[in-house]
Amino acid sequence: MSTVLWIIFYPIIAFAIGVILLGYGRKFNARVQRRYGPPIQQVFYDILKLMSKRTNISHGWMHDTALVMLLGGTLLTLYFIPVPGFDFFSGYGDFLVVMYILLIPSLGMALGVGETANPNGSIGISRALQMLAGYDIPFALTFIGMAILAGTTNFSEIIALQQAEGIFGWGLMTNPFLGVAALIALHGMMGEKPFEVMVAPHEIATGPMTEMGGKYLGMMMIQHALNVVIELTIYINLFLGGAANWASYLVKLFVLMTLILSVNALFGRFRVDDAVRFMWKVPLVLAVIGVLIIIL
Amino acid sequence: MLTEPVALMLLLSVAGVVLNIILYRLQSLQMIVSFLVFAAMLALNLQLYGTIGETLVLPVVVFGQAMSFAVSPLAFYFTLMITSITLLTVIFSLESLRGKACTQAYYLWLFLKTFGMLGVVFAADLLTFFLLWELMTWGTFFLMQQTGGESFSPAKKYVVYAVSSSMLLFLGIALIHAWTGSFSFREVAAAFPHMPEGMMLLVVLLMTVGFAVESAMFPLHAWLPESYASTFTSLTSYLSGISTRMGIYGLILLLFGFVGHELADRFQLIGVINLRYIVSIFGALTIIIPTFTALFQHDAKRLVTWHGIGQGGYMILGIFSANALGIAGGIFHIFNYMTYVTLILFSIAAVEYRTGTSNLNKLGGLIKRQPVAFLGLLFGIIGLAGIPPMNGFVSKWFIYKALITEGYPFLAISAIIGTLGTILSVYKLIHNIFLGQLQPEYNEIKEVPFLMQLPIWVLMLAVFATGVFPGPILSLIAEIQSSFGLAPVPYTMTGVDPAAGTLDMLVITTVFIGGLLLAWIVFLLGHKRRHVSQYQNYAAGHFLDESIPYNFNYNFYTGFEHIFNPMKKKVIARTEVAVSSLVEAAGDYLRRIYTGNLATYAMYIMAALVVTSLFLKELI
Amino acid sequence: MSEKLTQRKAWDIVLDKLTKRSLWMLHYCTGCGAIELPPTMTSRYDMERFGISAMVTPRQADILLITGYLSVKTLQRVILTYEQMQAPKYVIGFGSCTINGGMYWNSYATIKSLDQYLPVELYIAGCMPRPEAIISSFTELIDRIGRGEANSWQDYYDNYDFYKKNQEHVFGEINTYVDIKDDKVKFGI
Amino acid sequence: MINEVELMQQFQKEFPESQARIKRERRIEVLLPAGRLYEFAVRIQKKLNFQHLSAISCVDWIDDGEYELVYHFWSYELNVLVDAKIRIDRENPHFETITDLWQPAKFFERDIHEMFGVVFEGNEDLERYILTEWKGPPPMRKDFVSRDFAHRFYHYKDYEPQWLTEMQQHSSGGQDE
Repeated sequence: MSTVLWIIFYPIIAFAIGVILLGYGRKFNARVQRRYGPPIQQVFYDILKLMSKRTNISHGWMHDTALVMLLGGTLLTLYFIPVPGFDFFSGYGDFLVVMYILLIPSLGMALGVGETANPNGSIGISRALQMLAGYDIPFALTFIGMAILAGTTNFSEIIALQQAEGIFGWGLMTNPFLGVAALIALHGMMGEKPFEVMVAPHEIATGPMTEMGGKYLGMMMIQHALNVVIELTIYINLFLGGAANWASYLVKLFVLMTLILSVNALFGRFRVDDAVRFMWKVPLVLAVIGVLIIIL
Repeated sequence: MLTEPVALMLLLSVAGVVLNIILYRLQSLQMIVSFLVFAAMLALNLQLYGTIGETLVLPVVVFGQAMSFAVSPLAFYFTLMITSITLLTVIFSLESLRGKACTQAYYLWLFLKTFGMLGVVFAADLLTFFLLWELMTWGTFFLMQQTGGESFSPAKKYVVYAVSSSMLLFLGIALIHAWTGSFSFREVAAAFPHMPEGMMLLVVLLMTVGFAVESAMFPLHAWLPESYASTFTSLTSYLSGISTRMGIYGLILLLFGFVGHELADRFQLIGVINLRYIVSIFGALTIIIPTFTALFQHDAKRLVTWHGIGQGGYMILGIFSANALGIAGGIFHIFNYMTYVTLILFSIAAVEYRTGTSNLNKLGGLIKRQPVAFLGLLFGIIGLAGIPPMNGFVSKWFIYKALITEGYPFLAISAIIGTLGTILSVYKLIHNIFLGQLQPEYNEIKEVPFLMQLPIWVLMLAVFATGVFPGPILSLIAEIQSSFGLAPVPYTMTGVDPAAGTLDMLVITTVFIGGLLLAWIVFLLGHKRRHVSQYQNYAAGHFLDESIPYNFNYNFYTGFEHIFNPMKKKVIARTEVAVSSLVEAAGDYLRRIYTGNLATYAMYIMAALVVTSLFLKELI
Repeated sequence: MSEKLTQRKAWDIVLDKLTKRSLWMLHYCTGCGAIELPPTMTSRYDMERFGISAMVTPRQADILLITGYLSVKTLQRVILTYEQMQAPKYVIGFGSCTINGGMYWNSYATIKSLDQYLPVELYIAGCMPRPEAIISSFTELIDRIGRGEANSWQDYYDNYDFYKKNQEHVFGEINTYVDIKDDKVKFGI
Repeated sequence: MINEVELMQQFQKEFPESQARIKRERRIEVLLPAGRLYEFAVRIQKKLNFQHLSAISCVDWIDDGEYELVYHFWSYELNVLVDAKIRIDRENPHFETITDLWQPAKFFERDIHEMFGVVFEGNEDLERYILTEWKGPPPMRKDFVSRDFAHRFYHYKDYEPQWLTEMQQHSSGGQDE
C-alpha cells in the first residue's frame, strides 16, 4: 500500500523540492549580485502564471507530443531513482537503464523544438546535444568505475554498500578522482554557467525556449525543476552514500546545490567547443585515473 | 530428400534466378513472381523452427566432399532474418521502383544474393560455405552497381576488398583441410584443438581478417559507405540490414564452432592481452570512429551506412566478450540492428521517392507532408540510439552489463561514446529531413503509397514489440548458445531474470506510459492551444514569408567541426591510394618480363626446370 | 480601455492573486528610454523583487514595454511582436513620446499616441522617467492584475477593426500570419 | 606637401569660372558651375589623391528656386577638406551620378533622392530605404511643413483638465507635499 501512496505523491514532493531549489538558486544569484532577489516561491508563481495563460500556440502535433514525452520521460526517470523510503522500481532497472532514460526528455525536447521551425531553437538543440556528448562521457565513465568497484549495477545495492561503512564508505571518499570528475560533469549536466550553452539568451534568444510560450514553457519549467532533483539525487546516490532518511537527503541536496550555484554565479559562458574540450580534458582525465586505480 | 524445407528454399531461389532471366523485360511480371517466391520461402523458413541437424547432401562431390547442408539454431536465426528482410524489401520496391530506369535485373540479383546467403548459412561443410560465400559476394557486387554511373567505382572497390578477403578465407580453409583432412564442420571442430599452436593462430588470424572485411570492422571498413549509399535506397536498406552481418555469422561460426572460448584465451600475446581482447579493441574502434564520421555527413544514406559500420562494433564487442549476457547481447543486436536500420532507410527512401533527394541540406519540415515516414524514422532512430522502450536498448544493455561484470571499463566507455555519437547524428538526420521550415518546393508532396508504408508499419511494430518483449528472440538465442555448448542467457519474457541483473522492459514501458498520461493531464490543465503557420515565428521583429529561407541545416554541429577538423586526415583513403599505386608500380615492373623475343622465353623454361629439380625430393 | 468586467469565478480571483507576482517583460527599446531599465534591474532598484524579469522573445513575455517614440517603420515590428505574444498581455507606454508624441510631436514620421494602434494598459509620463517611476508603474500594474482589472488586451480582440483601420491608415497592409478575429473565436475571448 | 593656398590657386587656374576660397585652416570651398563638377571630381581623385568622399549634402535655397549640392572631398595625405558646391534647378532636379568614382556615393545620392527628390542619372538603385511607407512629397523640401502634415495625418489626444489633477494626486512627488 505504501508504494502506491509513494507512486502517487512522490512526483509532487519531488516537484516541490525542485521548485524550492530553483527559487533558492535565484535568491542566491541575486544576493551574489547584491540584489534583494525574488521570494523563494518565485518559480512556483512563474509556473502557475505560465500554465494559466489564456492563449497558447503550437507548431504541430509533434510539438505537443514532444512536450508530453519530455515530462513523461522525466517522470519515468524519477521513479527509477531510489530515494529514502521508496526504491520499489529500482529493482526493475539499474543505473544503466537510468542513464538511458535520462536521454528521453532531451530527445523529446529536441523533437518538439525542431518542430517549432525556428533556427534559434535548432542551434540551441545542436549546442545542447554537443554539450551532452561533452559531459556524458566522463559521467558515464565514473558510473562504470563505481559499478566495477561495487560489482553490481543496481542502484540500491550500491547505496547499501556505501552506507555500510558510514561517512568513509561514500563514493567520494573511497575514490576522490571519480567523485570530483562526476561533480564537474554534473555541473555540465545541470546546464549551469559556465556550461550553460543551451539557453543562451544573449546569443540565440533562449535557444530551445524561443518558440515555447504559455503552458509549453510551463511544462518545460516543471520538467526543469524535476530534472534538478533527479540529477542531484543520482550524484548523491553514487558518491554521497545515498540518504538514510529524508533530513540528511535534503541537507545533501541543498549543500550540493549551493556548491553548484556558487560556481554558476561567478562564471560567464563558455563557447560550445571550448566547453566540450574542457569536459573531455579535465573530468575525463580524472575519471580515467580513477578507473585505472580501480582496475589495477 | 528434395521435399525438406532447406532443399525447397534453395531450389526456389535458383528458380527465382532462372524465372527472372526469362522475364527480363517484363517488370510487372517479375515483381509478382519475385513477391510470390519470396513469400513462399518465408513460409518454408517458418516450418524449420525446432528442426536441427537435418542434412541435405547433394550428389556433387568435390575433393571427396559432397556439398552438404544442415539446419542449426544459428542457421534458423539468420535465415529467418534473411527471408523476412528480403520479403519486406521486395514489397517496398514493388512501388518505389515502378517505372525507374535500369531495374530489369533488380530481382535477378536479389535472388542470386539470397541464394548465396541461404547457402552460406545452411552450409554444413567448409567447401560449400566458401563456394556460396563467393557467389554471395558477386551477388552483392551486382546489387551495388545497379544504378550504373557513379555507383560503379565504389562497387569496384568492394570487389577488390571482397576478393582479397575470400582469398584469405580460402588460404585458411586450405590449411584446415591440410591438417584435418576433411571439410565438414563436425570433423573440423573435433580436430581443431589438436592443431599445433602456430598453425592454429595463423588459421584463426586469416579467417578473422577475412570475415572482418565482410563485416566492415574498423581498418577494413572503407568500402561500405559509398558502395551501399550509391545504389537504390531500398537496396541500401537490404544490404546494410543483412549483407554485412554475414561476416558476423562467419565470426560466430569461427569463434564458437571451431575455436571455442578456452582456446581463444590461450593465445596470450603479452600476458593479459589475448586474441579476444585485441578483436574487442578493434570492435570498440569500429564503434567510435565511424559514428563520429557519420556526424558530419551531408547525405542521409551515407550517414546511416556509416552507422551500419558503427553498430557492427557492438556486435563484435558482444560476441567476443566471454560472458553469456554479452554473447546473447551481440547476437540479439544483429536482429535489432536489422529491424531499425531497415526501418530508417525505408523512411529515407519514402522521402526520396517524393522529394527526389536525400541531401540533408535541401530538405526540411517534411513532417507536415509525410507523417508516416516521420514516425518510421522516429522509431528507427530511438532504436538506433538504443533508448528504451525500443529493442536497440535491450541488446546494448546486455553488452554493457557483460563488459562491466567482466571488468572492461574502457570497452564499455567506448560503447557509450558510440551511443552519444549516434544520438547526435540521428537527431541531425531527423531534424534536417522532417523538422524545421517546410521548403516551398515541397508544399504539394503527399504521403507515399500504401505498399511502401506497409513495411514501415511492420518494422515499427517489430522494433517496439521486441523491445518490450525480448523473450521470444532471446529464447532463440539461448538455443544457439546451448547448441555451441555455451551457457545460455538467463532471460525472462520481458528482460533479464533478476539473479543476473535488473532489467524488466515491461515495467519500464508501463511506467513510461504512466508518465506520459500524467504529462498529458498536465498538458490539458492549461487553456486551449492553436496550431499556427510556420511563418508566425520569432524572427526579432522581421516579417517571415516563403521567400525567406529560415532553416538551420547546414553544418549542424559547428562546435564539433572546430574540435574534429584537425583530426580528419583521411588516413584510410590515403592508405588505399598508396596500396593501389604500389600494385600498379609492381604490375608495371613485372610487365617487362614479356620481352617478346623467343630466346628469353626458352631461358625462363630452362631456369624453371633447374629449380624444380633441386627441390623435387622435398615435394614428394 | 474597454470597461467590460468579465464575470470572474472564485478560482480566477485566487489565480490573479498568485500570477500577479510573476510578470516577464519584453522591452522594445527603439526609443531613448531603454537606458533607464538597467538601473531598474540591478541592485539599486531590483525589479526582480516583484517577480518581474526581462525576457527575450514575445512568446514568453507578458509585458511589452515600448520605451520612447515609435516611427511608422518600427510600429509595424511592434505590432508583429504584440500579436505574437500570448494573452493576457499588457502594453506599457514608457515616456511622453508614446502618450502624445512627446518631443517629436510635429514630426511627419513618428506616431503620436500609442493607444490608437495597440491597447495600452499603463503610461509612464516623463521624458525618460526615472527608475522610481518605472517601479511605481509596475506595482500599479501588479495591483491591477490582482484586482482583475488589467484586461486591456481583451480590447484588442473586441474592437480589432478600430485598431486595424488606424494601422492601415498609417502604414497600409502587413501580414503577421496572426488572425485576431479567428483567435477570438477559437480561444473564446 | 602642398598647403591649402597652393591648392586653391591650382583650382583657380584650372577652373577659371569657379570661385575658390579658404574658409579656415585646412578647409577649401569651391563654387563650381554644375557641368564642370564631374571633371573636377576626376581631377581631385586621380591627380590630387583625395580618396575619401565623406558626404554629399543638399541645401534647399527656396528663394533662389535652386538646390545646392555640396560634395565633401577629403585627402588623407594633405589633411584638407574640399567642399565643391554646385547649383541645380529646384523644380525639376536632375544631376549625373559619381558612383563610378566613389562607391559610397550610391547611398548619399539615394538619401538625397528620398529626402529632396533629386534624380541622379546613372545610379540604378534610387529606391526608397528609410521612409519605406511614405507616400507624401520628399519631406526635407522647405515647402513641405511637417507640423501641418502631422496634425492632418495623425491623431492627438487633447489634454483634459481633470486628467492632470488626477495624475498629481496619484503621483507621490509633486507640489502638494
